[in-house]
Amino acid sequence: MQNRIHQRLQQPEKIVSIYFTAGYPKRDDTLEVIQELVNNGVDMIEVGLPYSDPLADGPTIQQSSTQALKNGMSSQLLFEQLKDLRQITSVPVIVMGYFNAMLQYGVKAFCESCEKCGIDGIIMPDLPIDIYQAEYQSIFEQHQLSFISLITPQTSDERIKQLDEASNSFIYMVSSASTTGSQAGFGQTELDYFKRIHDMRLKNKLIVGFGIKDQTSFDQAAQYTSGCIIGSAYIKHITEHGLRQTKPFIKSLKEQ
Amino acid sequence: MQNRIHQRLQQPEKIVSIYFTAGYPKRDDTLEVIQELVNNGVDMIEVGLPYSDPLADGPTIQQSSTQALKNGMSSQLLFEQLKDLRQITSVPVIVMGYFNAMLQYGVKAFCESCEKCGIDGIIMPDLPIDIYQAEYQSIFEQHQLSFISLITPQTSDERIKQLDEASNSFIYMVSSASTTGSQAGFGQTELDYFKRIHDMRLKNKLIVGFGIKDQTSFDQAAQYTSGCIIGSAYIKHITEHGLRQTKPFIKSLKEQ
Amino acid sequence: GFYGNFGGAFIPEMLYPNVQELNEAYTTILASNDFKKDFNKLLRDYVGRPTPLYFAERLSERYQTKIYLKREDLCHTGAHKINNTVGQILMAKRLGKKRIIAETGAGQHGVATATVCALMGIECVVYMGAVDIKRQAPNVSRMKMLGATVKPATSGSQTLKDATNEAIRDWINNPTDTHYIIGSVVGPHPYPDLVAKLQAVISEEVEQQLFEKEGTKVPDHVIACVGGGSNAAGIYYQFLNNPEVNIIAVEAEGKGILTGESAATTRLGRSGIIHGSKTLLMQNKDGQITEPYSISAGLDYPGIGPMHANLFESKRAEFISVTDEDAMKAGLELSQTEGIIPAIETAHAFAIFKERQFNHDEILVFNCSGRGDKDLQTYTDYFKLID
Amino acid sequence: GFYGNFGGAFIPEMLYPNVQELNEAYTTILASNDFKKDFNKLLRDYVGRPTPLYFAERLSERYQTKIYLKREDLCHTGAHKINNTVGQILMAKRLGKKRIIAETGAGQHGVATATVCALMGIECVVYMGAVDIKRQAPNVSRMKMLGATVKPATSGSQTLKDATNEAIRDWINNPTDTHYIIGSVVGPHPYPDLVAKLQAVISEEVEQQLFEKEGTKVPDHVIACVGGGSNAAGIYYQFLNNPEVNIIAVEAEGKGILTGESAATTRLGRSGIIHGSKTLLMQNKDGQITEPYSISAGLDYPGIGPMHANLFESKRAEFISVTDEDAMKAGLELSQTEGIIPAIETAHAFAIFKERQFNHDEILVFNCSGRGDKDLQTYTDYFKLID
Repeated sequence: MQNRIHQRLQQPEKIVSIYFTAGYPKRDDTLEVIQELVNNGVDMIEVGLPYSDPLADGPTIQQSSTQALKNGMSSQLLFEQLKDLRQITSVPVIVMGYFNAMLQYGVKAFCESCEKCGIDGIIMPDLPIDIYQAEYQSIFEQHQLSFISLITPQTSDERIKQLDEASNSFIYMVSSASTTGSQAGFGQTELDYFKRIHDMRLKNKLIVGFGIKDQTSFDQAAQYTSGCIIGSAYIKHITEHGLRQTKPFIKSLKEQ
Repeated sequence: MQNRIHQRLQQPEKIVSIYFTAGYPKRDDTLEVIQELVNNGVDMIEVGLPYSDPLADGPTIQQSSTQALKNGMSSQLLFEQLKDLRQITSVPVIVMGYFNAMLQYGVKAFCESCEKCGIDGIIMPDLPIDIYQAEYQSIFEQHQLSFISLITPQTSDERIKQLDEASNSFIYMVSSASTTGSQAGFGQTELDYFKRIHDMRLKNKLIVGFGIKDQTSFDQAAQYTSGCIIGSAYIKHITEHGLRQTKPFIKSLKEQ
Repeated sequence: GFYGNFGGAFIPEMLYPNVQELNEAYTTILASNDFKKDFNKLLRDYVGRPTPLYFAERLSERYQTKIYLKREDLCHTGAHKINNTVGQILMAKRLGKKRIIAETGAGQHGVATATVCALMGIECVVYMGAVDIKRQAPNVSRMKMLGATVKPATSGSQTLKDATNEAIRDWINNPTDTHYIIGSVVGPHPYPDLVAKLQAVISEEVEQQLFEKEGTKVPDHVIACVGGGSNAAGIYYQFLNNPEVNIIAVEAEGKGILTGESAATTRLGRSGIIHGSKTLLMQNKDGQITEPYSISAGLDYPGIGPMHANLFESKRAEFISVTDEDAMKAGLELSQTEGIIPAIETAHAFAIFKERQFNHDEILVFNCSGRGDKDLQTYTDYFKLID
Repeated sequence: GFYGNFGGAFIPEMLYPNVQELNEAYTTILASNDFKKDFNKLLRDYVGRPTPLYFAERLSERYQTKIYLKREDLCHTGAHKINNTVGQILMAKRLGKKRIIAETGAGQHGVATATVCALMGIECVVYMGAVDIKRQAPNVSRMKMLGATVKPATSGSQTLKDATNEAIRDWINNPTDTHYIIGSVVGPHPYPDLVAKLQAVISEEVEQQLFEKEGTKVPDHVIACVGGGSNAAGIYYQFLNNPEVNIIAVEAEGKGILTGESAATTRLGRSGIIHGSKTLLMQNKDGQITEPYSISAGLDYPGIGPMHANLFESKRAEFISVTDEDAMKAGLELSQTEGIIPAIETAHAFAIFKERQFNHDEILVFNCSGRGDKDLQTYTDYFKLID
C-alpha cells in the first residue's frame, strides 16, 4: 500500500498536522476548514468525526463534538461533505473517530466511503488491535486505508512492537498519558520518552500528538519524530477567532 | 376524719362540683373564680394545679394549664392565693394535680400548706394507691385531707375494692375511659356502668366526672351517684365568655 | 418495677388496666418458646441479626486502644429501635390487639413501629411533635410510605415529650383494642423492663462475638449514648452484674451545661416523675418539666430511663456529657476514619475521647446504635459541606 | 473477555496499561487465600453479611406463590454496591494504588466507594453528573461526610453516562497511581467479570440459605432489576449454568417504550460499544448514544452489562420491562405489605406481578438490592404523601 500519507512521510520536512472536528463551528464548515488549512501550508489533516461520548478527548474537543452533533453532523453527512475533497487538495487526510460510529455505519461501508472521498487513513482510538487484525485489517487494506495506532509513555516495549506491526504509515505517539489538551509544555520526561521510542527504530514513522500548542513544543517533539499533530489548540483558536483566522495560528507554528 | 367533703356528702342533694385551673385565665383569677362559683351555688370545687405534662387531661384543660403556667402559676403561689379561702366560703375545696408537683414541693409540706388554706382533699391521678398507702396516707390523714381515687369502666371489681379501701370521702368515677372533655353524652353502656358501681355499695360515695356538660348528662350520672364534676365544659365557657359569666353556666346545670 | 429509688408506675387510674394487662402477661410471653421462636426468626430474617461486632482498626490506632463497634446501624430501618418494635408487635398480637400507637421524636422509633405494623398488617398511629414533623420530614415520609397515620402533637414544645403525652392520651381513650409501643426504656413499669429485655439481644450477641474475636466475653468498657436509654440498656444488659465491665453513658450536653440549652439529665435533673416513671428529670423547682435541647432530636428528652437513673445514683455507670460541637466532630471523624456515618445520637458516644483516655490493651465496645442518613441535612449545614 | 458476541475491551490505548495491569492481576488476587480472608472478614464485620433471605409471607399470600427477598438493602450504605467496592479496594491496595476514582449516578456506588476509601484512608474522587448532583443531594452530602471529593460532570446530559466518561478520562490522565472502581458489570474486560465475581456472594448465600429454609438450593426463578446489572449479576451468578433456574431481568421502561423516554435497553437498543464494552446499547442510527430516561436514577443508563446482553440474546434470561408508574406502585406495595421501602431501582423487580404469574409452589428469589431512603423525596412527590 502506498497512499498520500506514505508519500508525505518520505519527505524529510517535519509534518505539521492539524486535527479539527467535522461540522464545527457550523455544520457546513468542514470543507472550508480544510481549504484554510491547505492554503496555509498544513502538511496533513485529521478530520474528527464527532461522537457523543469521546472518552479519549479533553473538554475542548468534546465541546466541539457536542456542538457539531447539535449542528447535525453524522458519518453520512461527513462523506457527503468530503466527496469533492480531492478536487481542492492532495495533502493526506485521516478520519479520526470512535469505533461505535464506524460499527453502526458498517465497517466495510465506512471504508468504502472513505476511499471514495480520498481519505488515506483512520484513527479509531478504541478499536483494539487484536480485533482490528482479526476482523478488519483486510478491509482497511483493500481500501488503501492506513490503520494508525496510538502509544503512550506507559505502553510497554512489547506492546509497542505489536502496535507497530498492526499499524500502517505512522504511529500516533501520545506525548504523555493524558486526554487531549490537558498538558502544558514538555519536560525532560517527555523528551526522554520521545528519544526512547525513536531509538526503537520501528517500521512506522512517529508523529506526536497531545500537548503541542506552540513552536517550542512543536520543535521539541519534532526533534525525534516526523512531526506533530495539533488539535485542541487549533480548535480553541478558531472558537475564539473564527476559522478565517487559521493563517496566524499556522504561521506561529511554521515560522522558522 | 371528718372534713367539709364528708359533711357535704351526708346531705341528700346531688352535688354540683366544678373543676377549674388555678391561675386561669389570669394569674390572680383563682380566688375570684372560687367566689363566682360559690356565689352561684356550686357545692364543691376542684382547684387544678396546672402541670406542664398533664397526661390525663384533654386539650381544653391542657391549654388552660399551659396558659396558667405562662401566667406564672406555681404550687407556692396557689397556696398564697388560697390563704384567705375560708374567709369567703365553706364549700369543700379539693386540689387536683399531678404528683410530681407535690413531690417537688415535698409531700408533707404540700399537705401542711393545704391544711393551712382549708383544703379538704387531694386528687392526684398519677399517685398509685400502693405508694400512697405505704408512704403518704398517714400524712394526708394527719392534715385532714381526703385522698380521692379514680375508677373507670375498665377497672376490675377487685381493684375497685382496693381503691375504695384507700380512698376517703368519695371515689371519682370516670364516666368512660377517656381523657377529660373527649366524650359526648352518655349511652346505655355508661348508665349500666354507673348502676353496676352503685350496686357494689362501696364505703365511699361516688361522684362522676368526665363528659358532663349539660343538665341531661348531669341527671343521668347523678341518678346512681352523689353528683358530678364538670371541668372542661366550664373552662371552655369562661374561656369564651369570661369568668363573670359563671352564673348562666351553673344555672343551666342546676335549673331543676 | 423499681430500680433502686427509680421506676414504678405513676399512672392515672385510666391507664391501670392497660398497663396491668401488659404487666401480667409480658414475662410469660417473653419466656414462652413460641414467642422466642417468632422473635428470633424475625430478628434474623427481617431485622438482619446478628449485627456485626466490627473492630475499628483505624480508630483504634488513633486512640491507642481496642475499639469495637456493635453495628446496630445495620439493622433494618437503620437503628436498634426495631429490636423492640418487633418484640412488642409479637406481644401485641398475643394480647389480641388490633391497633398500635407509638410516640416518636426524630422519627426512628416511629419508622420502626410503622414498619412492623406494615409487616403484620395492623393499623398504626404515630404521634410526633409538630416541630419534629417539620424538621424530620424524611422519616415522616417513611412512615406514610409504610401506611401509618402520623398525628401531630401540638402542645408544649411540640417535640418528643409532647408526642409521648399524646400517645398516652390515645391509649387512655382506647383501652381495650390498642397496644402502645413505647420506644425507649421509659414510661411506667413494665415498659422499662420490657424494652430493656427486648434490646438485651445486643449485649448477648456482643458476648458471643467478643469471645470469637478476643477469647473473652468481657469487654473493659461498654459505651452508649443515653437519651431515654434503650440502646444503652441493650448493650449494658448482660454486663450490668459484672463489676469487671465499666459502663459508660454519654449524655447530650447541647450548647453547654450552663447555657440553658442542654439535655444532660444527670447533671441538670433531679428525681421526679415523667411519663409514669420516677426517674431523674430536668424540671424547675415546682416540678414543671423543662424543655431540653440537643442538636440530636433523639437525645432531646428531659428524662432518662429509671434503670439509668439508678446506674447513675449507685455509681455503677460512669456518666459523661458531650456538647453538640464535640458530637458533630466525632460523627465526622467516624465517617472519615471508618466509613461509617453515625446518627448524631450515636456520634455523642464517640465523642468521649476528648474526656477520657484508655489503655492500649483495654477493649471498648461502642453501641453504634443508628446510621446518620436521617441527619445528613444537619451535618451538611453544620460543616457547610455543600456550597 | 467475551460473553457470546458481547464484552471485550474497546478502549483507547492510553487505558491499555491500566486495564492490562488489572486483567493480569485480578484472577490471581481473587483466588488468593489472603484476599479471600480479608474480603470475607470485611463482608461479615463491616458490610453485615450474610444478608438475610427473608420469606415475605404477606406478599406471598397476595400473589399465591413463594416469595423470598435477598436483603441486600441491609448492607452497610444501603445497597449491594458495597460488596464490589470492598473487593476492589482490597485489590487496589494489592496493586499498590494510592488514589481511587469512581463514577456514580444516583450516588449509591459513589457512597460505597467513598466509604471503603475512608475505611482504608485512601484518597477518593467521585465523578457525578451535574444534574445528578442536584437531584441526589443527600448522597452528595454522604460522600463529602466521608471525605471524598465529588467532581461534577458537565458534559452531555450531565448524568451517569457522562460521569463515567469523566472517570475514564481521569484514569487516562493518572495511569499509574490510580485505581478506577467501576460500579456495575459494565466497562472493558475485566470489569464485568470482576464485578460479577465480587457480587457472586449474593447467590452463594442464597443457595445455602434456601437450602436451610426449603431443603433445596435451587429456586424456580431469580429476579432482579437491570440498569448496568451488578445486582442482577450477583443474584444470577450461581444459577447461570443451571437450566432449572429461570432468570428474570426487569428493565426500566420509563414512561413507555414508544414515548422516547425509556431505559429499556433490550427493547430499544442494538449492539454497539459503550464505555469500552460491546453490548446492547440505546443509540441513534449513527451510533451516537441516546439519552435514556427512568424515574430511577440508578436504571437511567443507555446500556446493559455484556453478560446481560448475552443472557438476552441467548434467551437464557427472560427480560421484562416495567414503567415508572408500575415500579412506583410496586415500591409502595412492598412498603405497606412487608414494611420494606425499596429503592426505586429495586421496586422495578417487584412490579413483575402485573406482567407475569407464578404457580403457588414455585420459589421466587428477588434481589432486594437497595433501600429506598434515597428515594423518599421522589416517592413523596409521586404519591403526594405530605400535604
